Amino acid sequence: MKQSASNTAPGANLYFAGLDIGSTMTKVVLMNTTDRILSAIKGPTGPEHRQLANEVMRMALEQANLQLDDISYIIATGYGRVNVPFADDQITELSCHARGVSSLFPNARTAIDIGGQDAKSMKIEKGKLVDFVMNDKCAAGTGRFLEVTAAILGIRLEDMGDISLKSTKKIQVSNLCTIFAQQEVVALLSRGEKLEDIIAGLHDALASRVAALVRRLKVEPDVVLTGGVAKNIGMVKAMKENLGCELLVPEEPLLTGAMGAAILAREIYIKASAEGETISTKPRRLEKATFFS
Amino acid sequence: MSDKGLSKVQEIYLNRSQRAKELKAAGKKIIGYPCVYVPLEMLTALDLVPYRTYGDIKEPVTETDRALPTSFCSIMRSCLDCALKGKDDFLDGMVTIHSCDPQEKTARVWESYADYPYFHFIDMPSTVRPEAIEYFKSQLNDFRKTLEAFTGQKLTADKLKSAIKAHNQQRALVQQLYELTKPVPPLISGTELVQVVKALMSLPVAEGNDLLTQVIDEVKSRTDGPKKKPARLLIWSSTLDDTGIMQLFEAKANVVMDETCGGIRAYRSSVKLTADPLDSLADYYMKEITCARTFRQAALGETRKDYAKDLQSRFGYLEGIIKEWKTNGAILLLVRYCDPFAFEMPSLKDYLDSIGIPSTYIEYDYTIGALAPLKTRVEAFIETIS
Amino acid sequence: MTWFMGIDIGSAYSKGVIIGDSELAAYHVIPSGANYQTAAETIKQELLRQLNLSQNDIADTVATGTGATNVPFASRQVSDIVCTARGINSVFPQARTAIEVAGQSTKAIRINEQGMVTNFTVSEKCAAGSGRFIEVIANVLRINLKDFGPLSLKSKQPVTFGTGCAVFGESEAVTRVAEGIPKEDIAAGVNKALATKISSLVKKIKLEEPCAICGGGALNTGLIKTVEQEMNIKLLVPTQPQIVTALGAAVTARTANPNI
Amino acid sequence: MVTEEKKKVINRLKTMYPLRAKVNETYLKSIEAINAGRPAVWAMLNFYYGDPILKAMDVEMVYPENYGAVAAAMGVAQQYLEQAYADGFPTHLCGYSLAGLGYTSKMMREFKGEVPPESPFGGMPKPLFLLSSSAICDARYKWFQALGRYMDVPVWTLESPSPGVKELFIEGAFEAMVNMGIKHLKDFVVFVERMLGKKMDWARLDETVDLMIEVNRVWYEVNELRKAKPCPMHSRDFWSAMAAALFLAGDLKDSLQCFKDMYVEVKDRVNNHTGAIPEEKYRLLFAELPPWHSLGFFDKLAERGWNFVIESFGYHPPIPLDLSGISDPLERITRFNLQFFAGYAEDARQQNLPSGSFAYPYIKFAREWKCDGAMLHPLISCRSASTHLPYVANMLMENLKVPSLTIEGDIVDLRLFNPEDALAKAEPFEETMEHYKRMRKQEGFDW
Repeated sequence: MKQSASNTAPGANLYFAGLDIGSTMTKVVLMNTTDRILSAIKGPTGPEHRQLANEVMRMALEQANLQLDDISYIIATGYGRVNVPFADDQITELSCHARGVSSLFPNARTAIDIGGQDAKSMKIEKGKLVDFVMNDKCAAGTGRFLEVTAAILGIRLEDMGDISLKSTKKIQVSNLCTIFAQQEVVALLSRGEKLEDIIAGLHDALASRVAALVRRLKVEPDVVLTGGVAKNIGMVKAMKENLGCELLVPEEPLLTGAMGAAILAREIYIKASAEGETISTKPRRLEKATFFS
Repeated sequence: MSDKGLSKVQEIYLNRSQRAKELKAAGKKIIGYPCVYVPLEMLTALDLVPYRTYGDIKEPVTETDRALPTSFCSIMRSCLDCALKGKDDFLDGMVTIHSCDPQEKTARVWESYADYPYFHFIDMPSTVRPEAIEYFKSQLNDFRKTLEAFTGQKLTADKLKSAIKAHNQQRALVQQLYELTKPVPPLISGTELVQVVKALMSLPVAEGNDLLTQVIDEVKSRTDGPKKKPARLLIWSSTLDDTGIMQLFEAKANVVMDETCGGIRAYRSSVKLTADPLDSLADYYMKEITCARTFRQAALGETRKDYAKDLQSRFGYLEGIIKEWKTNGAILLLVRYCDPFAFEMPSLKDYLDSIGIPSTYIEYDYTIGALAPLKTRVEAFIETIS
Repeated sequence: MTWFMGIDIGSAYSKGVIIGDSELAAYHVIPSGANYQTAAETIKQELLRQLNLSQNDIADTVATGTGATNVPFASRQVSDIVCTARGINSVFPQARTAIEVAGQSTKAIRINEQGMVTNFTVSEKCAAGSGRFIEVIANVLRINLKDFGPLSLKSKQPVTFGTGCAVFGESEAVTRVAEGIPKEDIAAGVNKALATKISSLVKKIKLEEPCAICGGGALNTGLIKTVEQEMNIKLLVPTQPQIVTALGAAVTARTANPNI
Repeated sequence: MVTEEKKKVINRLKTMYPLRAKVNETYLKSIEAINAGRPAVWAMLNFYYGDPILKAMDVEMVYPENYGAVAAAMGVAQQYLEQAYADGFPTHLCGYSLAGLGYTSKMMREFKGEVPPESPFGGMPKPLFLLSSSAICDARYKWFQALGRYMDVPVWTLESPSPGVKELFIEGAFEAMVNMGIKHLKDFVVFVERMLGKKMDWARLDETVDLMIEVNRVWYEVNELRKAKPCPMHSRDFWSAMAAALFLAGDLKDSLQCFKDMYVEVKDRVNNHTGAIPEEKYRLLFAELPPWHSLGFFDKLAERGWNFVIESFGYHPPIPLDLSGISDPLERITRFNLQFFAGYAEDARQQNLPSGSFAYPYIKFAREWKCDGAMLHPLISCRSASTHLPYVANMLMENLKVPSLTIEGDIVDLRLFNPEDALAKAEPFEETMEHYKRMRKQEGFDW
């Protein structure tokens, strides 16, 4: 572990990185001291988080035309956060999403993130996470639900939204289990139900489950929706209906976690330097590291 | 065996039944009990060795499905599973009690599937009304009769009184030990406390008291205590009997106080001796043990309900503890299908909010695999309070 | 020679067999897909093609499984539990207990000398207790189903899975992989988790040996081995475990028409 | 209770209809009365313990447990459940309690104490107090305690002993229960008097208690007649009629007449060898709560020759005992209530079955009603109706060679009960019942 005295004068050009290693996507955001995004990369997450983290980080540096050594402080978040050897600290995705969302939407009080492996809702005060709920019971209330059923329907995930808007008939997808919802979808198809109606039904099923979760935190406006499904216009509609309130959606709903991580990296680093503390950083090496190092 | 208290504690924690088996070999009778509501004083008084039958979070539940459904208190399922797998076969008897339904239903199954020379079921009322306590006393008196029949000895008031003294001493010592979590950082970790209590519940009271004395001396003067962490937590749960769970919390926080029967619950206060010791016991177990199973209210037969007073009567004792131990957050750890605690939780959260203590609710099903997914939640909560 | 057909339309796979007076003459397995009726038709055609027979050569056809009602050419439907019992009985007359690890649920069945069902239980409708769990995890590990068993057998220390839902288990697997745990240990962990569920399921109906295992899950050699260790018995495994229930359907068709 | 009449395979009792109608009327009348200002109590099923006292004091009683069932059967429970989740109650709690908590949350917070619009059966108006009971399950008193979050009404929790079988016979044990029971009721009467601001009419209580005991005796005799082959009365008639006796619905004199009429009709069927279904192939025992929302399911099984001849012990009247010698109505109540739980104990002890009241009666039922099989219906979120069932199944098999068919469901989450799945299991279970019929013959059982 290298100890770098961070006695840099404020204003000097410093760079910060946030890595959000989710179950399906790895995102990296590089920022400078003014929170300007210098580069933002999304890459898939494989069973080998570490290498991909390296890969995505390398691309981000390339785009920003920086070296890893130029990065003052790096924070990893998300599922694979523990596996990033060159990350200086780990912070949970809940805090990072909260931070990222509030930087984009200063009036945001509630954030909802529907990810690939979980759904979570965060209560935000003064830009800080103050309370949260999370679904881990089963996949029924997560993005997986749509991925899995899209596969069964033989359509691309990104097309679900548009198709669902054509729906004219309400279909109840009653099955609680994602795996068995597939069978239900098959049954609905062979019953000759319309694709758009089925998809709309799936959106509603997912939305109602997530909404039930979100209601455990008293929902306060502004409410922001992030995560992959936030790009799904049909889901956004379903969520609005189920929560009975307006929803704000960032341009890049997948990046809020990584952004939050980068911002927290900056805040932690600047605070430390302001208080003249030494802040420990990890070796700036991009090559593969072993997990137990 | 090492003479240092804590390492002795660890040995016992890892091999709980060893001492009980030695004592059995030496002619003592070992009596199992699954719940801290069983008055151990009455066993001790007749020189019987109380041995708490825990579940085993590391052991996949495979035998219990024969007798209990999956939607049933995960801890009692595991507890029964261990029994059905013969892990408690060395016992000379079991004392079960109607502290909650899972305890009661498990007892029925246990009695008909296991085969011990002695098996007794104590009924327990739900309220602290005088007639209920009187009834509980009569149940303890029946318990006395079956114990006397089993041992062939009389359970005299004197024997019982000295047993109560011994157990009160244990309570006092545990209270002293918990005093040592007040400093910042605490001198002893929550993980170690789980080990200590589990050890105590595996030993005769006298041996437990000696062990405690050693542990307290050792901890007072130790230099290798826990490091200071960003948060000081109170853990509230039905029971927390495995270090794996505690380590989940202590990775990023100090656990300085608990409200679980794998911790201080059975030791927080002491039995007040009265002329008839059975009265003392009936009163203590009905009123002093703060498990959610007992129906408490601001005033008996109150004709008006004031929610604030109601919360005070149920959780008021926590406020002082939270202040004294400087805890800045509480984790409400719910064991899946534990109804009494599940119903209690939202009200407890109301209470903690009212005294400004942040809390979070985490649920698990008493399996090792269920712990990993909780990590993020625990860390996030600690991030919100530190 | 008189021919009998058995069609088993399962949630994931559809299977069909034709039997003659005694032994298995033809079988076929395909994914059920979106339309059960199409699946049934496809299988029928393929079976007839194999023996180049025509529909009229088939004395009787019995359908079973989730989609049994979608087999128009079957004379009737028989419960899959009964069919599994008959199927196992025709392959292993000595078997007194049968385990079927199917796509949607797992069944444990006690069988008497005549192949009659004497007790049975079906797992909760939870994917974690069915063969589906394995498919899901195989997907995470990016390996073929057929490699799952052999891979798992390489494991020195299987990981412990929570008894959550299959997709919940999936995220556990993802995390484990991320932690750099070898694939074989995860595969073995899945087999262990499923084997644990299977053995407690069998305990519910009280095991009577010999015990046979069938269904898609029985293609997983690792699972079979783990179940054997878990219950500490030796399992009888048919060469074509997937088609046992379809075979049973054909057998019921034959026993229903003794004088043909 | 809500029941739907599908095919008329089951030959329903004419004398059942007035009883069923009575239960619904009584409920609707109480809601009217309450809205008109009559004192109301939300009560837990308390097994003849608290109810006679409230009845004698003209208190209207509504039972949130039943209300949960009604809401579920009408398919409106989901909104209540979601409200309860939103308020922080775990999803795996008793569905009835979650529905009750969610309903109350809506009523008190969203609708400022008024019954939420479009509540089924006119909803449940805010009560004067809550009467919970520790009998049978923890949820039944913890739930009412939790209602304190929403309503400023006091709760009384009725104590209900549940000793072990052999412990019950320790000298003095039973009398200790009686003593607690009587003292407890004395205080309860004082509490009710203070809540209502009026005194107990003891003569009226005397009469109420006698009627309660008599109604249940006749009802017991009706069920005894179901031992006949073919069984003259199907479980569906039991479920339709039982509430009148268990919840003391409406005028008890009137109920007594209804049950006497029912006795005559059933007796008449016995004499004419008329069964409740056309052809009784199998006699079945049912436990626990039926799937109220799809009772038509029983008709489908009736077509296969399945006759349900006896069911859930928890809804059956206590074994009759003569309490006429006891002058104190509170003691009569107490002993009658204890009889419900302890009535089977002596028999259980002789059989050396320590299973307590919750499993043992099923052995007696299966033996005396000569059942070929048991259909067990565990309800995922209802612990008290489920926890003992695997054990019941084992005991039926071990002691009587009677097989069980388990079909999961839930009290309010109707998605968990799938009639198709259930019916798919009928065929193999018939083989199983046939098999054990032979086994019982071999082992010298007489059915």
